[in-house]
Amino acid sequence: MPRVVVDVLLKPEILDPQGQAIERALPRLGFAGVSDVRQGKHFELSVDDAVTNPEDVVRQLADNLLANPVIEDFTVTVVR
Amino acid sequence: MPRVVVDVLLKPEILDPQGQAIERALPRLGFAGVSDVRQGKHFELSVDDAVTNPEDVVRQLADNLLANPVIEDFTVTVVR
Amino acid sequence: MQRIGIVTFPGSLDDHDCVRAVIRAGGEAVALWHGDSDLQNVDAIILPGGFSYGDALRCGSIARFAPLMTDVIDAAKQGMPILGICNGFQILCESHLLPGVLTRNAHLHYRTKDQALRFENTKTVWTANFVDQPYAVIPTKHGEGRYVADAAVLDDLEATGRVIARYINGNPNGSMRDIAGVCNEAGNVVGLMPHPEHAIDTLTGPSTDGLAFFTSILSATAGVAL
Amino acid sequence: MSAIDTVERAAGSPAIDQPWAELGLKRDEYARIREILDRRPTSAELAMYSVMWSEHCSYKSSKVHLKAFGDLPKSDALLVGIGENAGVVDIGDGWAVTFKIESHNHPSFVEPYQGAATGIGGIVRDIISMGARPIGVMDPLRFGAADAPDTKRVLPGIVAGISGYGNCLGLPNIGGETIFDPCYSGNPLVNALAVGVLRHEDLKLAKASGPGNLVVLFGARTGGDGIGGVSVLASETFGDEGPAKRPSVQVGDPFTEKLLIECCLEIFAADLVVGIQDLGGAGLSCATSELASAGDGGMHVELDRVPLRDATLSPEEILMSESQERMCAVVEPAKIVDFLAICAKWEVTAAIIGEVTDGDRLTIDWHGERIVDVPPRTVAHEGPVYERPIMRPQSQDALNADTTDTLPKPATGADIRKLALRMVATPNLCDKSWITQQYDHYVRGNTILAQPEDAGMLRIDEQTGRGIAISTDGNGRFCKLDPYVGAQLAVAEAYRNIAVTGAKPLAVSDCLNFGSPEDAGVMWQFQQTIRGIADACRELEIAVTGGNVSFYNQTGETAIHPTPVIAVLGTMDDVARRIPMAFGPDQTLIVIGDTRTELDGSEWAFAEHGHIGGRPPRVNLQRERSIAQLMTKAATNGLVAAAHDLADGGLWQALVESCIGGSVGARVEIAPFEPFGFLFGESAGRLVVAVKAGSEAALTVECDALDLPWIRLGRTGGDVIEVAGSFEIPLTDLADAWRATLPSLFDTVEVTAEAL
Ligand SMILES: Nc1ncnc2c1ncn2[C@@H]1O[C@H](COP(=O)(O)OP(=O)(O)O)[C@@H](O)[C@H]1O
Ligand SMILES: [Mg+2]
Repeated sequence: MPRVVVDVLLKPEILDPQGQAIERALPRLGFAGVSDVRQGKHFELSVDDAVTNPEDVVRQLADNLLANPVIEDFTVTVVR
Repeated sequence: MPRVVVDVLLKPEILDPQGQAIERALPRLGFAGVSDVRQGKHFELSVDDAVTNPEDVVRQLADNLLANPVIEDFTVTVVR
Repeated sequence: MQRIGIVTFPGSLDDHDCVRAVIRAGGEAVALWHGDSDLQNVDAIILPGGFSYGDALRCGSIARFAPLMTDVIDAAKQGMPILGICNGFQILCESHLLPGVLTRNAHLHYRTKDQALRFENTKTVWTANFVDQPYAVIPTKHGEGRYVADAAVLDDLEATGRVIARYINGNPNGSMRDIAGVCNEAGNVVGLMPHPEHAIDTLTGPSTDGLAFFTSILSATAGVAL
Repeated sequence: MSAIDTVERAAGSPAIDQPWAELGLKRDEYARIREILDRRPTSAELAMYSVMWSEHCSYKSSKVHLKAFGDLPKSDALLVGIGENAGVVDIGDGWAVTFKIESHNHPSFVEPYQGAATGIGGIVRDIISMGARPIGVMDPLRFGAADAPDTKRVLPGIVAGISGYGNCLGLPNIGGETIFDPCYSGNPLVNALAVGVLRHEDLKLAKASGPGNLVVLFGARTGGDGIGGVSVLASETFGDEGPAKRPSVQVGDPFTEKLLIECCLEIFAADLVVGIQDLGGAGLSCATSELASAGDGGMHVELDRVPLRDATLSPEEILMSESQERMCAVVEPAKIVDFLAICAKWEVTAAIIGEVTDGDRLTIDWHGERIVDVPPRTVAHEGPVYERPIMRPQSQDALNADTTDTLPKPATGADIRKLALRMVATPNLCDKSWITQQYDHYVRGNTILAQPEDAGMLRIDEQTGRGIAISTDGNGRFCKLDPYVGAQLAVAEAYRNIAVTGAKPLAVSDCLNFGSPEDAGVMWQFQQTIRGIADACRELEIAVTGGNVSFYNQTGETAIHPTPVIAVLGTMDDVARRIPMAFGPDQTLIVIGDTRTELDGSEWAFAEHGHIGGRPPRVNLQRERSIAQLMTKAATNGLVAAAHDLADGGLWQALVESCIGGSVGARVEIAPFEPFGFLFGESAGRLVVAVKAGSEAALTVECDALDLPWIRLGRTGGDVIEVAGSFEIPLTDLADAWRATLPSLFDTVEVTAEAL
């Protein structure tokens, strides 16, 4: 069964309060060299062997459900 | 500046209520061939060129802040 | 008596409170079940607050696909009055019945607060009775209520008077332009983050200001029911 | 897979070495198991006995002491007492209420968010299993010093976990406590209370009766949650490669629990169960053995029918798993179709895993092979009982001798003024909104009073206005100074917090948080505490309905303060008559009760001098009863506009809270009393009430009739609090100081992984 990864990120123009909270924490934690943090979601899922075009199916799933196109972009990767 | 990705997932043996809720909704949406959904977090961040070992630094950051090592695993990938 | 349908999804919480508010206002509350495909001849529909599907993925994103939502979306397009409160508002946005999206509060916490509001559109079927008293105190309680849309959408909402209410005396979640609620172009579909059903009695809430939502819809649909 | 350790195999191989010590059993406990079974236990049986005979499940160190509660006079209000999942009290009109408080201390230290979340989940399931609809939660919390790194690590996650789980269940959070003391550093106390309501006829009990009836497991699938200890057994079963990794932390799924609540209520309404039991600590081992033990027959279970989340689990692990959000019901065969249909409606997984049998054994099979065959009572109810050594610590005398008499005290009005501003801002006395605004107290629309009121109050019946009030209290410092008196003070304070709202105190649940029972000094504290609670309840005529014991709250040799957290439940005939704590303008303030200069163990001594020593304030339980009588009457007849109990921080704190609550100042005259002791002493049995100016007499007449001392304190109005002849402070300055503490401590805590 192919395992597929979907990564969802807020569009660059949308405020990311979690990313910002992390950024604010960095200097204090001693990670001064890290910047421009964005937080999104990461999904891993299995697709039945019977499905001929796993990537397309998952892309559709991402577009319909896993991401909200109003604010988010996504990438789909078949890992194996 | 290298861009680094951190993906955080609940350890496999830990219950993933979010992934479970998504999985249960799939048949209704016509995605019957998709199973074993796990939801995690995806971070993208930039590391200063001055930092000699970006991957190590980010790994430390992930261990300290981005992931909760009690229940989560993570991977770090330098993308460029 | 007008029939106001209140939908229960798995994880809905404030459905009972909406029932109480409808009855208090003098209407008949009709329980609608997410898994059915029957709107039971109601005159208007409320999608209540709560954590449908445990807020998995994004709030409202899974409830949107409930069988009953197909009927709700069709009815909305034909002009049926629909009110989405909190999680209901999130479901309406996810269903694209309302523009924009509700995201994680800027301060990252769930917050309960007696919130001051100003009603700016008192022409909708849900807000008409705010016309003489546009200021209200109604509880907010949510972790993901920060209204987000792109600038063009926000400009359009403002230009067409579709921002029905704004937060005043402090924005509880970082919502863009202090938006607490919006409506669709036709004005029949309204989404609101605060909970009017928790402001119908000073014994249990900060005010009785929320009752106006329920009396508004009953007056608006009175003609229809005759 | 290597061979299963069957009963037959166990009978034939008596000499095999078993890991009883690793599982926490003592040598003689293991010997007793062999004696009961007349052979060595199978590994599954060993797993069951070891977990059921643990301190947590068997109460082996506390049982002999808890008997004191059973010896209390029977109360008519008590429908179900100690021993069931939760006690049930009659509140009139055919309504009954069940409530219970429980600890989830250690899991919350290890993983704050999930530990606290599953604490709420667990106590709510106890309430459901009585046949009740859960209607509210409370969360008494204790942390180390507010600015300690460990507190910053655990507090935000614990609060977020309670909020995340409780809010998602749709249960209003109506109160709790937040107390900081270095003694809890490394041992935060996360106690969780849930309350539910039912009609008398809907009462359910945890028992398996009626041979042929089916045993159904429903709710979440079973995973390897919380079975750390039993992996020694699994490693034997699995041979060389060892078991797969087992999570040490349980993750809660409030959405599944919400469905489980609605599913159970629909099942109860259709009268489809004979008995029901939640799965908590010790999972299926506990549920099956307790159901069978309480029933009139035996039980047979086919363990391979349990729906699994992780297919690699061994039978021992399935028996021990503490996966959350599961329930076990006994259902007549004729009703099973309806039962399963309701589960399907709510998308709740359900499986028939066994049946009630004629015999008196609990038998469990794994793929057709018998792996358990035991008398269930020996597992569930006849575990070991210890009379642990008890000794009053030698240091106790020195502690009691070290009073606050020698501590420097403010002398001038200016000094007291500065102190007054500092005191309202101490972590223990400051505004707790940073925490409580993360909780939903509105949901269900029946919350009459919630934080920051003295007690939470819920409406039960919308027609009649009948309701209940609950408060939790427990002052660990007083208990440290004198555990007997401290426990009585805790009961008295919770009782008084009910009384000041106008409700009538009725019943008690308690959570006893202590150090190691193997320490004779701790056992002395424990014994004294129980006596204190029992004697107080006897004198107050309130029933103890149940509770929970949490031992081993200690770091190295150092135990936490003995910390009984007492929850008192009261009834209110008509919630519209509740008495809130906020003052209004133009009211006369009256202090009821005796004020002595009692500063030992006070918040002043602790906050200003880091001092704990001397003797706790005196208790006068008859006084507390009179106060309750007065306030019930005051509520019924509308004699007072507001009331607030005097406790931590003394009169000054109560005055400030009630003034801030009503956004109104006050002018008070305390001469001839000496201001410092009068304002900051913590004498028990006191309250401040506000009455409409001019109608004091109606109240004071009642006070006199009840022999309750009272003084006229002053009058509300303006926007400063003025202590005549001593000092005055603008209300806004007080409110700012009071509100700033928790945000400045915890808003600056950088995000943690749980918040992302
Ligand atoms: N963790 C908490 N959760 C909910 N409510 C809390 C919590 N901590 C404190 N509170 C509320 O804050 C108020 C003040 O607490 P406290 O001073 O302990 O009350 P009291 O002295 O009357 O027992 C009370 O209403 C209490 O219920
Ligand atoms: Mg109090």
